[in-house]
Amino acid sequence: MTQPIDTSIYAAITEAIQAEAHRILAEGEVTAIVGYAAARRKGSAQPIIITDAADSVKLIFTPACVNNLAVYLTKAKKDIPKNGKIGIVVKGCDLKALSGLMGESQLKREELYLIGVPCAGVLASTVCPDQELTGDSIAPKCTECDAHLPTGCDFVPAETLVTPELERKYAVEIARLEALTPAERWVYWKEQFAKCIKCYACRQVCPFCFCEQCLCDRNKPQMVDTTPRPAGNTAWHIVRAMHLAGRCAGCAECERVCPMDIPLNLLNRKMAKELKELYNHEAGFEVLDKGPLNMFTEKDDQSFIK
Amino acid sequence: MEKPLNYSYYPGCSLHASAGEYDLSTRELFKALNIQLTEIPDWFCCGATPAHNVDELLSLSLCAKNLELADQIEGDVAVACAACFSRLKTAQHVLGESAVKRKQVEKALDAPLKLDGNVKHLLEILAKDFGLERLAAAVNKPLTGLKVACYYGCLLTRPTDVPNLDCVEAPTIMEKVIEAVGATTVPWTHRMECCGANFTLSRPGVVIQLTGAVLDSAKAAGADCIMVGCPLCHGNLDIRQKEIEGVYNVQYGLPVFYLTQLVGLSVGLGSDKLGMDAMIVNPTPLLREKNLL
Amino acid sequence: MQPTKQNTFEPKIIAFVCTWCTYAGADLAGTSRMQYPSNVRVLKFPCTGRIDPVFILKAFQQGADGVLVSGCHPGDCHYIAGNFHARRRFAVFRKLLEFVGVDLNRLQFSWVSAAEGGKWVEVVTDLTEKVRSMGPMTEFKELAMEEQWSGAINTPELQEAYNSI
Amino acid sequence: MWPPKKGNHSGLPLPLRPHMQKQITQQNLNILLDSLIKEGIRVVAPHMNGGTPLYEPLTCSADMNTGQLPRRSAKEAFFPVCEDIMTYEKEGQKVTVTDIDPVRFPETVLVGVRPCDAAAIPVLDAVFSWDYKDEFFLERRRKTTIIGLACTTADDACFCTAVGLSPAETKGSDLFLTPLVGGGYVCETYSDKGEQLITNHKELFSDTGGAKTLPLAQPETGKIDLKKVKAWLDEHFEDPLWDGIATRCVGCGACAFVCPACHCFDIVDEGTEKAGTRRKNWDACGFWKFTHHASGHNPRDGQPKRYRNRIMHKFKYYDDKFGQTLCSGCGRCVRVCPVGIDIKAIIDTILNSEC
Amino acid sequence: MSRIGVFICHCGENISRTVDVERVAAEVGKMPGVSFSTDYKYMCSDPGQNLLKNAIQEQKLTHIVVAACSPRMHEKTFRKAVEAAGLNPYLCEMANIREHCSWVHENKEEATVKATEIVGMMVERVKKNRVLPTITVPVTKRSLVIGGGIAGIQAALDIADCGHEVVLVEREPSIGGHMAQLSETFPTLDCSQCIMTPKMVDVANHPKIKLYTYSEIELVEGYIGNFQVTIKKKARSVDEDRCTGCGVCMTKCPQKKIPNKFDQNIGMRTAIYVPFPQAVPNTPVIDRDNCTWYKTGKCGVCQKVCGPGAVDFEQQDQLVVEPVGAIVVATGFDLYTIDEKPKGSPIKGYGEFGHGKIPDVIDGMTFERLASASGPTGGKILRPSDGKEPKQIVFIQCIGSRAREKGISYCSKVCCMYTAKHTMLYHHKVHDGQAYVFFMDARTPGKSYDEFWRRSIEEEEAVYIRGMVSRLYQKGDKIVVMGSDIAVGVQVEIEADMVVLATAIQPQKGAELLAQKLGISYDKYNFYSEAHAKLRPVECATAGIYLAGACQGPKDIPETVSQASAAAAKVMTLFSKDQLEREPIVARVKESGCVGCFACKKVCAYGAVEEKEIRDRQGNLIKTVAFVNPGVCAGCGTCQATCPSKSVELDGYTDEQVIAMIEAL
Repeated sequence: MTQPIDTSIYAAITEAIQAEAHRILAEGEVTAIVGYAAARRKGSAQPIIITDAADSVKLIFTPACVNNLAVYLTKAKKDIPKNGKIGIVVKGCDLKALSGLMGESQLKREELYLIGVPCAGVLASTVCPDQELTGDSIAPKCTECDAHLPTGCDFVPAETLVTPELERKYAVEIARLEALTPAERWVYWKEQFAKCIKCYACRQVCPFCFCEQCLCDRNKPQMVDTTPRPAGNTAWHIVRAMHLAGRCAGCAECERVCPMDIPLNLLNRKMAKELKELYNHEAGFEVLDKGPLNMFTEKDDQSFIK
Repeated sequence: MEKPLNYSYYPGCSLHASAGEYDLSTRELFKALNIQLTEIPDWFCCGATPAHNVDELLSLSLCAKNLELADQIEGDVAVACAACFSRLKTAQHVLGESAVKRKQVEKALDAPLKLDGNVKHLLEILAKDFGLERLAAAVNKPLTGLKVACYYGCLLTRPTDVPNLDCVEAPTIMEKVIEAVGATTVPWTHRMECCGANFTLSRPGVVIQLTGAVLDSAKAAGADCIMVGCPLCHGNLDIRQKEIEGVYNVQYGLPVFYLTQLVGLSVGLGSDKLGMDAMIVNPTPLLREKNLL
Repeated sequence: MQPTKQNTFEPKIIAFVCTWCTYAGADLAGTSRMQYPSNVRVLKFPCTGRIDPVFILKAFQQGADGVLVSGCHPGDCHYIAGNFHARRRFAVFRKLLEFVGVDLNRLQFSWVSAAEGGKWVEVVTDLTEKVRSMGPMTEFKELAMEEQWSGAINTPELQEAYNSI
Repeated sequence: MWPPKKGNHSGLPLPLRPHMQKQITQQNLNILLDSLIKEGIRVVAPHMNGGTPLYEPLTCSADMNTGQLPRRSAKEAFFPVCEDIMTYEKEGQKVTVTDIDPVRFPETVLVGVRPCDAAAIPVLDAVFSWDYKDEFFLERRRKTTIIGLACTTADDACFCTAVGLSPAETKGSDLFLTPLVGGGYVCETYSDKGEQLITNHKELFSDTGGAKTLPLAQPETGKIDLKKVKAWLDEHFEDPLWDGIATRCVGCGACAFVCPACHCFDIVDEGTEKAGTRRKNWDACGFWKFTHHASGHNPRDGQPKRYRNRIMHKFKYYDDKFGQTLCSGCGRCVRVCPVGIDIKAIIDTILNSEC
Repeated sequence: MSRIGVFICHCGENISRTVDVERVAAEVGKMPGVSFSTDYKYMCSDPGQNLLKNAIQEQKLTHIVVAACSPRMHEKTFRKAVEAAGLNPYLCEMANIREHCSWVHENKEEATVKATEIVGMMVERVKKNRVLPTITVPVTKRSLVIGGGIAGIQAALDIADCGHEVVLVEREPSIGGHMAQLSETFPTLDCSQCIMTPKMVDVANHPKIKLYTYSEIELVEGYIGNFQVTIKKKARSVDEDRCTGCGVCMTKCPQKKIPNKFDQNIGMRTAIYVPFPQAVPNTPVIDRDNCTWYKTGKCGVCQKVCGPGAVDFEQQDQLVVEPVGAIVVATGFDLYTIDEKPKGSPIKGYGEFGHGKIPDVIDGMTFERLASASGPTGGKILRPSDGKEPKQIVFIQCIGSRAREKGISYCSKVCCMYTAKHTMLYHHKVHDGQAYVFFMDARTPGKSYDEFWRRSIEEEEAVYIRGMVSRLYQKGDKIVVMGSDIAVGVQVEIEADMVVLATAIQPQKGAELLAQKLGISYDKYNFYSEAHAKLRPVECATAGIYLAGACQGPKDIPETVSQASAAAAKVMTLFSKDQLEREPIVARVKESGCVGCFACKKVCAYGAVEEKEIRDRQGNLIKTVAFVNPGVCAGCGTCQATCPSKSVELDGYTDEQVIAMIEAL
């Protein structure tokens, strides 16, 4: 059943973002702002980097503002001129990624001006950008969102959100897969990974894939086969999920951008679920000194070890 | 106007039986303080003192199920009985520590555990959540001149790391609460000693000896009365008092109050709303003497 | 040995072990002349902390039917805490493998100290026998043979598949 | 020889004007495909893989689903995502190398190919049969019959009309289907292969009875002046525009991989010390690694330079070399770009800028 | 192209009995890259090693695989032989076909196949081996000793006696530590000061020892062999060079009622003071918090009476930098203070014992001062409350120790013995008194220890009650001790005149702050952690730093002295060479790939990973990357498995080597 989701406040948020962006650019508090702007196709939005206060009117926030802009701040991806503070528009999920990046010494809080967005959800990658936001058209990650309202930002529009309780799509799907036999799960993932063409969109949009040289691009030694064959694809996605375990902030960009519709975030959610159960770790707004896989306690579970 | 506090209320079996006045005074006091108590629907026995000695899984499961029931109601779990409090806290502690036991209990209950709720003794609610300042402000009839021996017994603070109510061996929370409503407390030696608890039925001799030492100590310290937060302690100190006086040929005449009775008195509740008539050692002469009735 | 042996499946077991405890434990099994199946191939590392999950993946891809990772007991690590880090890493990695459909009966973790020659024999024997009863690990091997449809060429098998339609 | 002669480089017959016009019902088309499958011919058609439309070999004609534009283009029928080109084996001191024999490529009928996909294939012929004749491509090309299908719907990412094609473009098709009102198709042949197919199964075809074809799709974009675009590109290798556009680009290969015309590939050896395979797989100019030299130097050291190459190659370099544009307006790159980069919008910007 | 030589050892018959070595040699000879393959009866014998050396030269071999016993047995042997033949020793690998093959399999066919595969793996591995030069680190042959108690003194004297300079740093105005506070020592009842003060004087007079008292460690930089230590000399207000130690200033100081910490605050001292008469150096310190001059700007009596003019009210704290090659940490212990809960610590107090409220409930160290001839009572046991001699005294052991509920689960090790000593001292001084001891069990492992403990019961009439005390309370001038006697199964109450609590040994307050400066690890109680509980008990995991005494865990005097000498021996071993050589199995960072997430740093147990800034020629910061200090790295490789981009690599165990081995299977 289609459950409508109230996004009426997005217009007010857009105005507030524009005003704040204008102020901080005009007052020289930041040198650039990473935000969203409308794009050519109807209802669509795209990332934009503005440096001129006059361009603040271009900034928007709509259910089509799907990107996690944190990716533009990591060094391997983009070089936004680093001669001052940078403003960035962040949803709660994006802010978790920023917190993770700060914990991994990739960013410094004092170099950022965070414009937080109260967000009721954004659209799924499978629907056209001009659709209404509903319980069906919403991005799966938003059904499990616990961070509708970012905190600890420099600026957050004072809007009140109404967020309906939705069926947790990943939890449901993970439970379904967990109930299968290993052989059945293998068949499922084999079909999914077979579609992969190694375009690496999943890697390139991931805020945490900030390595200058990806392990999977190396050939001395060749840890992972680079060709887009089922074997290499499977290895790539396993390694990717493992490298993100304990780091992934759950923005689900990998899954959103996959041109082959591989449910990549399922792997990340599964890892998050395990880390929660094993070590009570959850990605949040807090900047952690050490991720769950960079630390240990003597009492950690070892029931699987003989 | 402050937001009213909400709790799910776990009275426990005693409060529905021998300690009816504790239940009554708790409900009345919280009503007077505008603290919302919602009795947990369909709650049942926590297993009390026998279960964990016989079958640990059963005792954990009973508590876990009660906590699951409590989860339906918004707010932390308020517990009056020190034994119930101890059992619920112990279950949370044990299940929190052991994944194996958690799995066993989950299997027994056939449901995922909900252990996150805070279990709080009434003392904690009064002293910390409601706050001593607000409590003092709510007093209509300060208990001035009443010398109270606060009796903790064994279970309220022990063992280490489980109830986390206060310092394990040298707590002060009872004193703080009762001093906040105007009473005077006496320093005494036996406030943490055992009263004999439910040996009262099987080995009354032990109870007479142990409870006698507690009463002795309170009397020696110059107390007018004893305040408790546990129906078992209350039973021994109050019901057995006459018998002990006979055995040792002494006179104590120490009324034994539940903390909610004394605090209730101070906020102006009448003795009918506090179940004073259910007490064996008649408190009326003392309360008259102190102009509290 | 029995001549029937060549007809039965002999699993390939790869063991990733730390040099200070498990490797020494395996040495002790040797000096004590204990006997165990010859299926295991040992790769020595300074510490379980050095063992990358990718190695396990690679081992399966290269045809291992079972993988063993073994190091020092908690608290015994020659490098203070390498095994503690490894413990977390593999606790998570095995869950991932399980989720993508690898039967975890093929992946064993153990603590074997330098004094536990007997335990080494037990762990290796148990894993070998368990994997033997499970049969070959076909998943990764089959995967290695597969192509995207567009890269496939006519093979007798493919032709047969078409014929059977 | 430089510069190469423009025009046909594949050695294959040029597309002809319609030679034969017939009609086929949906049912008969299915019978045709099923019988081809039975003959051992690989029939590749749009098909729903889970929720994802892809060109894939069919095991049964009923699996064909032409409702949506497949996510990947039809180029992979000739230019696979990944293919083996040779294998090696070492034993003792001896090394044995075995080439893949293109004779083993299967006979294929590619059906339900959209005009934008089909039209890109002759464009690719040029590059794969230029100075080096890529037998892997050409042999697959020879062994494949392409049945095009006119579009009756389009979305706002489609822009075939902008690059001079149309929803009824027959370029590249051996046989072209146009849907009829009430079902069935008009079939037109554009090559001997197409004609052969009809001849071999003539019982399934009937003469055109003047049935009405469905109205064709109407992409919202008008034709653009590709000459003007090229003229601008000729002069603007260095231009601030590149920085502006490509700061957003995150450097993945999604656009190139879904593109019907992009054809860059990489060759890698995979295997062990003892045995292995040399493989050819898709590559993309958006990747940082694409131009990364062994020395560590990278001439295209920023995403703007890499993205510029994409535009230049499509609208200038390929034109310079082969007289054709390397874009058929399918709009796939617009749809899949993670960061909403829109090639049509970029062309518009170029056209609107002062030359 | 590699030219690999493979040598298959028969090990007499140990290998050849179950492995067909000729067949292995033949099979291996066919492997790509192998240019020489042979078998020999005893590879480790001289002729065997010569065979290896000759083959390297004659066959121009580039890499070597010796298939024989466990590398744990002979890897060093063969690497040496290879080095002698002119190859880098790390181009030689051993294939273990004895312990892992011939000895554990009976079937010759199976064992032969397995042996061939094991050798094959090592052949592939060795191809990827790189030339690894031995790592050398220069060594500054000076040592720092932190802490001037018996541990620090012993270590300093041992090192200095060996001819190496020692910098000894002590926080208090005098060296001596806790041992100087003790009255007598078990198990011989020697006077503690009698055996301690000569050593203190030795330190003061030793030409190789540079003593900094009233000083603290400010900063430690560098690594093994090359530390730079910044020491803060706190202002003493007395010029050490001018002061003659005459003590006139102290006799004239008008502030005489300041509790003396050295006497556990039951004795008094002046504002300008030495903590005890035998202090080393015998130079007073002005306690600025209590000095009238510093409080009011008036007085200055000490300055006026000082003949040499040593008193200097203007003196400032000074920072001194000392280069050293090794550090001995000997910071000792503190006693558990039962009436207060240290801030931020999980350790809880004993409110129920009334310590701090009931004046005659004291701790063991206070009893030491009461019993000490040079203490505030001149060695008489007197109650702090009224100065009366206690006739009934109760000692309670395990206060804080082995009390999980209080947050400490360890045994303090010395309390059983010192309580036994206390009962004796008490009995010697109060002949008609009765001592009771509440104890859990008596732990007396040590030479002559149990005899000593028995003596306290059998000859000195102490009554030992097995059981713990629940509560103490004042009743009149008595202290009621409520306890249980679990041997008899009864509750007991004793009305005592004095109660002595054997409080637990804890690390010095702020021990963790020093550890953080040093980069050494510590346990949850803040005791410093040794590198290996059994085999490296005096070394820290951080190379070049050694532990002595109770800072590592509770210890008695003999054990402390032993460990101090052991630490000194370790330092001297380090100083025995001009350059420190170590196996080059260390991690290296490939800076081009490193993105500076410092996951490696987070998992490194040795603190070997540092942050390094990469700058361009103009000096602009390009990026910050990890740097592994080869002097500190222990070579576990946890960093490499953790590094997402594999930009840190452990030499000798590179991914290339590992993958080559896996692919060889």
